[in-house]
Amino acid sequence: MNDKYLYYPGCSMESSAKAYSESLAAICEPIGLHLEEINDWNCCGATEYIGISLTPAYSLITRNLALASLQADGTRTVVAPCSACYLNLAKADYYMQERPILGENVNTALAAGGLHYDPGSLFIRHLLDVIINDIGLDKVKSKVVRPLTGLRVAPYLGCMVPRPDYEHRWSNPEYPNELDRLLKTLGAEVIDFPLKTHCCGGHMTQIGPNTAFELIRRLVSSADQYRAEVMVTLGPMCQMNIDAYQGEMNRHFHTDYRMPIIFFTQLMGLAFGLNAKQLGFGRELVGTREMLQRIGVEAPEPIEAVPAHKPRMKEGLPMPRMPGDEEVN
Amino acid sequence: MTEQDQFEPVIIGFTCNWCSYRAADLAGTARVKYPPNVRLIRLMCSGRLDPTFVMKALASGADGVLITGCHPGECHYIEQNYKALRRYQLLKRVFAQLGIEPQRVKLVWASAAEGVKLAHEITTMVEEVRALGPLHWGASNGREVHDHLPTEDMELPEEAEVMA
Amino acid sequence: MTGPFDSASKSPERIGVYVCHCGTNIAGVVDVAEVRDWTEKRLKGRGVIIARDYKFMCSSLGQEMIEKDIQKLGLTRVVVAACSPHLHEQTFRNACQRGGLNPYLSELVSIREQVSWVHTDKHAATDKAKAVVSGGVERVIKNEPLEPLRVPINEATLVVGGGIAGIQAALEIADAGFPVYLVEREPSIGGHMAQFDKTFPTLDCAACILTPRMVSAGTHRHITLMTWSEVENVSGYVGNFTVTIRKRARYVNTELCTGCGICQEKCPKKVIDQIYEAGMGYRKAVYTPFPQAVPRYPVIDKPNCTYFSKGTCKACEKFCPTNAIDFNQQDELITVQVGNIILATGYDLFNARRIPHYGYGRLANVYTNLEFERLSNAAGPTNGEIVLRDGKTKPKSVGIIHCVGSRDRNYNNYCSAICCMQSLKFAHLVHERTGATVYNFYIDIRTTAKAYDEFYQRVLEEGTLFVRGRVAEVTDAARKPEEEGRLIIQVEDTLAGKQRRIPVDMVILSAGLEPRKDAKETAKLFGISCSADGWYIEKHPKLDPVATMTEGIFIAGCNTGPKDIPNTVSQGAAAAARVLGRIQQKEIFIEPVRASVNQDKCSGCRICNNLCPFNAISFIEDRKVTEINAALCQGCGTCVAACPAGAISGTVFSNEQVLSQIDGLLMLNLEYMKEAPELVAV
Amino acid sequence: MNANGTKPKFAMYWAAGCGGCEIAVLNIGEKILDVDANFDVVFWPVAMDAKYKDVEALDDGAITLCLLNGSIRNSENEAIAKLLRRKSKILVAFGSCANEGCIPGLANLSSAQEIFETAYNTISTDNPQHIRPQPSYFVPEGELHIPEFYPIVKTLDQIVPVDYHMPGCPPESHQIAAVIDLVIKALHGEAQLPPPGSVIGAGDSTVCDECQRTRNVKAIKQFVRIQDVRTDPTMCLLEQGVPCNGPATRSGCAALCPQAGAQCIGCYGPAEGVIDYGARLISAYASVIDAKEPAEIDRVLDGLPDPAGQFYRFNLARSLLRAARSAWIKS
Amino acid sequence: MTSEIQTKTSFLHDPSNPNLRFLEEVSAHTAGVSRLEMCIQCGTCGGSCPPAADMDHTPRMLFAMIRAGFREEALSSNTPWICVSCYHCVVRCPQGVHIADVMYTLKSMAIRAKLYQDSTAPDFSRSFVDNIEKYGRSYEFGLATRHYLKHFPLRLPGMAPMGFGMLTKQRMDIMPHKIDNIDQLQAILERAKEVEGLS
Repeated sequence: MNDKYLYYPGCSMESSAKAYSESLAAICEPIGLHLEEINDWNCCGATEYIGISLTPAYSLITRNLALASLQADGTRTVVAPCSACYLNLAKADYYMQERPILGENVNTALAAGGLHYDPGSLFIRHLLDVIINDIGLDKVKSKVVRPLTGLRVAPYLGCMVPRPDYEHRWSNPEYPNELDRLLKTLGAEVIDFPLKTHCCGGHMTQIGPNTAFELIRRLVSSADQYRAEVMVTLGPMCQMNIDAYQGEMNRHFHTDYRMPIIFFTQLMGLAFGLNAKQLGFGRELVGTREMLQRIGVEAPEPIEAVPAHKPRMKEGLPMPRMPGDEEVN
Repeated sequence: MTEQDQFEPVIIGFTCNWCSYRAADLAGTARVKYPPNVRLIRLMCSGRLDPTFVMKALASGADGVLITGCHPGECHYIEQNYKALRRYQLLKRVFAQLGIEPQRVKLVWASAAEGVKLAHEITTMVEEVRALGPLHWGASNGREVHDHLPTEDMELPEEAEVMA
Repeated sequence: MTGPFDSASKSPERIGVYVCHCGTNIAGVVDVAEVRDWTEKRLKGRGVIIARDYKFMCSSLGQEMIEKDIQKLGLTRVVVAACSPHLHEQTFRNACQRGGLNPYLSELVSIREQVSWVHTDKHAATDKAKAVVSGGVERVIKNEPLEPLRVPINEATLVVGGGIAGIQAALEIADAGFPVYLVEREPSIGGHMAQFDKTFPTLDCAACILTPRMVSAGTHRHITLMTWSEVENVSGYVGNFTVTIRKRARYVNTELCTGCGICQEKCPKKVIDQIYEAGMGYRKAVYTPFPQAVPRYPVIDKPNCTYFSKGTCKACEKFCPTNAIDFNQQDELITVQVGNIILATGYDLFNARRIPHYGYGRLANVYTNLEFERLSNAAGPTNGEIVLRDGKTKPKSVGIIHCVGSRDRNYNNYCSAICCMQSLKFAHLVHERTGATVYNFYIDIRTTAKAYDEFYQRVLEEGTLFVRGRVAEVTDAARKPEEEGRLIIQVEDTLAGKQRRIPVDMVILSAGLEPRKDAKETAKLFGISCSADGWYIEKHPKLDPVATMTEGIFIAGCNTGPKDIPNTVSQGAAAAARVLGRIQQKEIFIEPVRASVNQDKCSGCRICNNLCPFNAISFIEDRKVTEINAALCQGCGTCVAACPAGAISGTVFSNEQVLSQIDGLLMLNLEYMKEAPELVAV
Repeated sequence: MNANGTKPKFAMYWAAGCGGCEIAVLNIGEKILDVDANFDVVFWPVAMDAKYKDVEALDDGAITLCLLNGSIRNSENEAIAKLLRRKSKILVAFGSCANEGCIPGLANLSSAQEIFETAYNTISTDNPQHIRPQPSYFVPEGELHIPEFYPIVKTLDQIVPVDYHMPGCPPESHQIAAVIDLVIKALHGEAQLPPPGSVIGAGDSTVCDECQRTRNVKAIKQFVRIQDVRTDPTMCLLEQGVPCNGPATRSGCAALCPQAGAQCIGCYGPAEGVIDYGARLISAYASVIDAKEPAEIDRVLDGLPDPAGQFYRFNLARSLLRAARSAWIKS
Repeated sequence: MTSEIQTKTSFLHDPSNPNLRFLEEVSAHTAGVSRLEMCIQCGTCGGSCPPAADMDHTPRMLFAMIRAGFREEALSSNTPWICVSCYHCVVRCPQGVHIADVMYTLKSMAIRAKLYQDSTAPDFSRSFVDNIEKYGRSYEFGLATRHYLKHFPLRLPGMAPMGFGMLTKQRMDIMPHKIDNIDQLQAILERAKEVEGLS
């Protein structure tokens, strides 16, 4: 049996969720997780493409699965760390079976690129699922050298990992206990966070900020009511919304929350005794200094602006030159 | 079966007295339509189904055989439909070796409430078998098996008596 | 080594074929006259001497036609082509009998349900009708004259389950003067009804109407009550079952015990009562579940008893005035002979924990319906005080959620039937006892029985607020100050078309009804059939709702599906009536669909030996042959099909009958193969 | 010895078969002398020289007893079968081939073309021009004929009416001896012949009846091949997972194979009144398999690599379906 | 299973009914089996929906409209655009309706019918997809900046610190990534669009 996993990072891991990929890279070795990145994978289309078209959207997603099956040799599991990517891949695989016509159409499209995918031939799983069920908490526990004793964490999974859960991989679609169990294993004090799978607003931060800000507020304030010191998540979009838009949200509601949110892999790294910088700490906008001090970890130097990329305008952001921009400036 | 040119398959269906036969009745009372190509035989239970019956039907000119029974776990005789299932799976293997296409012999679970499902299954099967064409199981052989069936010449003596 | 029958021969039978128009039901699609003519002409060679068609064969005139022909033309076989055998098989068998022909020498073939009603092409339908008729003719030739089986009936009856259904059934039979064994798993009979406070819609107190019944069941001279007992084994068949019952050790000598209750006072061990008090109250390690328990003597709950676990205490023994405590008591196995069995095994409650977003088990003040029954019960843990878990605070607002785990394909698809009325009852009780604001959250209000909707009206008048919408979630995550520290019910008010968040102090979940956890094992034990989800299957859902496929075993109450008390009671009575009918007959007639072994051909290979779920097949060691007990045999025919030596044959569905029917059914088809034009063009 | 002082005539013919039946007859020891003593052997290619024309020369019904073994594979078999039928009073389908096709009958799993491919075109055959047998062939001396090869192997009674059936591959010698005794007695009016069409030289029940192994209720978890396991000599083989055909096979051989430690392979054919031998076994085996889930059932069935061979080794030509589709389809 | 068959057979056999035609159209364009016809209007979806407050219609109402054949109204509702794909409704729906996917369907149908009121969301999706089709990867920076500039110019100053933060923390790249075999992807998407009947 081949013990490698096919790895689909997804776009965010290379940009907004660098901390996630850095920390993941750091913990793979200790827990003996072998990830093999799918060659030349493409974006899964997030929640956008499927809102515009059917076959193209699903072909876009399935190209990755087709590529993965080329690399499979022995292994059948594709691991995605990003919630949206995980769901899209799982969804394509599931619906191509439920509606065979979709499967046919998608494969007709893939054929144009000389690719093919047999729905059901791969298992699409989320990183956390693999760590809990394949690696196992005993293994994780054995690597803990710096228990996060006393750190009050709010486990936050967001929506798209536990739901809709076509393959019933999670203990419950509303109150899954997997993340809680992992964090407890790391020695943290895990609060019974009622909104652990509620919504962060998803892409609404882009298209309907007011809607999004309300959803973010609910999460942050509830976590705050439960006196959580940090929220721990497993989805780049969730992290980005709650971290990057928290300030804006505060302005909107005239509140002053400072609820840091980090990736579970970062906490694992800390518990394994790895240093904070290597785990991507410092990339968050809502600082984690206090939280780190609570467990006696030296916070890394905040990452400084890269001169080369200094903004050219005084306010607002530089506009990249792109076709079709005429109407904007 | 009017046009000689269009092939109309004949399918013998075996039903269980408690589920699938009632399902057929239900399809009737609900006026659900399905093609007339299927002719049903009532057994007490799918467990009564002797593989001989299936072979007999195919050897005697049927183009397909539909076996039906209660859903697993709902057999009116507790668990006899599992025996039917096992016989079916073994029978299919033998038929495969004899070159009988899998679509020609089917097992379908239908509860007494599933008239629509049964009708649906029948419709699908008729189409599949129609697509396969006639089975023509050793046409010559067919005659032998049916020698006892009435033909014009068999009636002649009777007529003769009448006339005499 | 030719076929099952000598295929060359012509049938010696004199067969009459009768094709029914059923008004236009058949004649509208099938050319009945054509079928008649064809049959008479083509099947003459098979012994058909007369074929007739008639408007309504099932009418008295139609039946007389058959009787006359049997007498005048000396018919030896009869085929009727009409509706489904499930409708009129008996009718035409009786006709034959009246005509002096053995009823089993007739066949009813369906050209209505299976032809005219499901096909549109008249020509094809007519052809199929011919095939069906010829199938019937071929089959009937192989029919054998049979007599229904007679089985004597033992007068005693076993009733399993001491809930209201079982009590009712037991009393009905006992009052008629026949012995009844009433077996109950718990220490007392009474069932769920004994846990309730009021009963809808009349609101009379459950205890007041139930207790008298319990008492008369406990004292009836014809009823042998066995509580704290379970059926362990069942063998035999209708009229003559042998049942083994495990009477678990009570550790109380019921001869000596007076039920004074001192032992319960003195017992130092408090235990949370998960059964009767639904986890809301306490009992002792030696206990009777409730004051009006029948029988009145207690049981010692071994796992929780200090003496049994630590070896010391014996407080009960010390204080018992009649020395009735007996720590050395052992389980007893009691064997009884009965003629009929009634299963009234009841239901379990849906486990509300399975819906975490309703908060049960996580949020203190979310209650289940059973918990609330105890809470509101005057004899309950709070003496009927409706309070929050803290045991003192009265709720100011209460939300009652319908359809919890019911009408939901994630849990149970079906409607639990009682929740609407139960929730309305709760609304009334809360309103009456606390004056709190009450919300009912429902998908549909189903108040279909007598005086039910009137009760709904009454609850409306009392000012209960109804929100049409299935509750999305119950949460303690407050968004606004007024939500702080309360339970927020989030729901779409589908009539207002808006999402609402309604803060309340207490939530009551109307959890649905489910089959008993062990329903399937019980079904297997008694040899009855049981749907995939665990409800018992009636012989006929409409026409025979309390009988099962297994002769002599009847079902009553919630084990066939959710029911309210009136329906449960009537089912108990109905089952009893069926049993009494049987007992009065002294013996019963059973369809002679049976298997039998030709022992000259049986080689004792024992393939068939474990195929029979009714244990009808046994192996005679000394003669090395198998035999089948006709009374146990239910006629499924599985062994007939399985016998490798062809030594087992089955009546009514014999190989010869089925194989001939196949020939008959395929004849038309063969005619086409021979391309007989006069048949093709009709 | 009958009225006109001539002995009743005896004939034996070997159609498509291995010849084992002939050996079995010779194997009846000194009984063979009774045959000679009581019969005038007019036609028996194995034992004596005789020409078809001699047989044709006889009056119809002149032969009193004719044992015909072998199945009908080609036109010659058919011609001789019809000839002997005409000339014989009592025609006995002798041995498995004549009764149910036996091993030659397994050819019915393939089309004539496939059979020729195997026979005339394998690595072991050196046949560069792909020559196939020609029914008629011209040589300078004139036209040569060889019998026509039929697409399907038939049993004797599928060609001509048969008086008695004597199963077995080959029939047990003691059974043969008994039958011959009986016929001789009958000739001397000392015994009654069984009604025409009946099976002779065998029992009415199945092999288990004569098998000494202990049998219990059956629940088969897996099928094993006998060469792969060490079986308990006292226990029913089927219960040990060895696919034994005994339960469905006509008795008469004294359970020869099971007693010798091998499973019954069914050479005595089906029990009295059984229409399709294989169907009985399929139904019986499947009934006692201990599995409920389709996948699990398949796992068990995988233990029977060649079901058709298992259930129809001797019986295919006599079974309801008689041949594979490819053999039926006229090319 | 049976229910599927029943419902399918029941309405597929009735092409005459225009209302059902719209329902079928929606189902046909939905990825999985929509099961829309099974909705019992219980409101679990509307109750569960986090942003329900901002919606013109609750999902339940939308489904009623679809069944009633109110094409225009349904496609011009903002509801699908507010949907945050949290799947609460999907897992809670007692009838197993694929609600979230129906929302996607409605969006794409609205775009084709040009029936959406506010162009913000469609534009966002569009430009997001443009990037994918051009590079094979998403391009947050270009996307966010263009999008905000176009739709929330007034918010930009407020957003600036965040965007700036994202930049300086190297969580946004100025330049887009491009996959190696972009031609293959584009070929696939082209064919897909043909299948879909988009080109």
